[in-house]
Amino acid sequence: MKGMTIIVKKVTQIIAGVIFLYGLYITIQGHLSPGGGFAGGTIIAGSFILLVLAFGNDVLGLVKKEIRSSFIEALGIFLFILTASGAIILSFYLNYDKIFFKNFLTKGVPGEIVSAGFIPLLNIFIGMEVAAALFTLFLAFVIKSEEKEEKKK
Amino acid sequence: MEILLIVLFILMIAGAIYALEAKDLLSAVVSYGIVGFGLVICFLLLQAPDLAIVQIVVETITLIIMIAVVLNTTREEIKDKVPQSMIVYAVLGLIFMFGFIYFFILSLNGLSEFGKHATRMATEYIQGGVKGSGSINLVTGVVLDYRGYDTLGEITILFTAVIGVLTVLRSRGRKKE
Amino acid sequence: MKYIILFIIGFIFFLGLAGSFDTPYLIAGFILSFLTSLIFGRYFLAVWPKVINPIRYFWFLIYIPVFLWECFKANLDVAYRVLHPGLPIKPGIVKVRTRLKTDIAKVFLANSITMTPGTLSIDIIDDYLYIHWINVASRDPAVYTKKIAGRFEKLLVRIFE
Amino acid sequence: MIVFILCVLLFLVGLYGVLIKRNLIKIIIGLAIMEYSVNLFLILVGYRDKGTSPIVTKGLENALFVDPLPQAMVLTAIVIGVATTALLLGIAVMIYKKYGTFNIRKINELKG
Repeated sequence: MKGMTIIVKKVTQIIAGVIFLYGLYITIQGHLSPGGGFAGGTIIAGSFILLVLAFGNDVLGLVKKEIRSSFIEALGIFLFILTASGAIILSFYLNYDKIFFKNFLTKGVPGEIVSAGFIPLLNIFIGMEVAAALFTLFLAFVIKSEEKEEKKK
Repeated sequence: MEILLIVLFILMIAGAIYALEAKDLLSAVVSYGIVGFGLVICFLLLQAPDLAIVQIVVETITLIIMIAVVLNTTREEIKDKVPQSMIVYAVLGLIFMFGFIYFFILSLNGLSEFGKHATRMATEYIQGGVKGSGSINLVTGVVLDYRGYDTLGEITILFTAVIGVLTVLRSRGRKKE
Repeated sequence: MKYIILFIIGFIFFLGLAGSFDTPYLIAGFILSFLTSLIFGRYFLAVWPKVINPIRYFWFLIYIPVFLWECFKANLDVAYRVLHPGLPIKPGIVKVRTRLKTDIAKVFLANSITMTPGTLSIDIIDDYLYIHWINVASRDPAVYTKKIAGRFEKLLVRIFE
Repeated sequence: MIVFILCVLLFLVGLYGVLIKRNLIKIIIGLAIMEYSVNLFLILVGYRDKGTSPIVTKGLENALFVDPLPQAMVLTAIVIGVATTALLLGIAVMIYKKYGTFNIRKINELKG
């Protein structure tokens, strides 16, 4: 995949990192302001897609990226289930009820960034999952068209 | 407010009709974007900022993927003659559509009017939401606390769909035939 | 060096978004900016010695009103052309040679040209900018280069080089 | 009321695309439009006049909020929608690779 013109490349260099950071901010702020794992995850995927579209890459580099991102996707969903069943796991050591999706952390004061028990954690894991899933979808289509072009040569 | 929504809806319907009738597939895909981005503005007007953030990025990604597909396959719309049997399908479709509208208008009586939502279920979530989940964004509270099972199922579907796309599109393993 | 600049920019950006200097925000901002610079640092622009020079910022402050004035003039011109019943336009693509050497300066020039109504930069290849112009006033390279790019170039040289 | 009817008209436009069109890409576009209109309908039902978005910040504890439940449902539905649309597109690409056309009637004739 060829990259785009130098104008796009330079602007992407400046702005991609900031978009990524904005996605992270939306993700961790999900219980206080509009946003959350789904919104932040899509924005993070958008920053990576911007990088790939602007700079381009050869097929091997893209395949490596795809493997890594589908690994992160699997990790995100695994951590989500692990956190959701946290109360069951901890009940062997501590005095918790054995309930799936029990919020086992303290709730804190509503409105602070460290509050709402495990909701910020779940937001982060959903963000990982959604970002990696959308980026993998995009890469699957790009790699497909790359291979077609290679065959033509 | 309601007038603004009506104007936006008419614009979206026009975009949808053009997307279905365009001769060039690329312009069809691009005008499909009208519907998605109009939806973003509707969400903002209807006080759903969470959805607007998600929808605007998702719409962009969908458009990128669709344009990649169209550019790599073909842009030409099918031009062959409409066969006789198609007319039967069209008539059946029209009958189905009228039936659909008829039942919808019947069921409108059961709905409360626009803007006067009977908040039987919502009251519970709005009043007990902050205390119950600890999150002041009630949408996040509902998604991750009250309805955590739904979210788990949803990300499972996402995971499965990605695996499906990879399985369908991957030809790396097949190359050595 | 690139990593550190991106880290500082990210940290300031995060605190600006959060609008608060409480300890949890500082810790979260530190971790997240670190993560960002770890992943995106190698793509960031390498302009380290130029960033800390205050004279460049001074010239940049002068550049803003100049740019706005040019933008205003071009706006009136395009509005005249659109409203005139005869529609006196003569669109075409011209190839402009620029004196600027660094990439970032060229990109800034191209973006400034795009943001003024009536002209639109399409591509940069080596030292040449390809620009779509709503009214090609002359075919002489010296004249149109001065007319399109000359007004911004003098200041951009001082800012970026 | 007219808002609901327009929303259903949008759904019917999508349905028309799915029923009548013979191009696979157009059918996928029609499905996506139907999905959007259903999302929009759920949000329309949950709206209340002069309501604010359901975020209970300080000083707004007793304000009139819109219903958070449909928003939570639609939030997940949007992300599922993009995944299923991508899956359909992937299958369409493979069909094009095999048969060389998007025309579903022609694919029907060629099969076997």
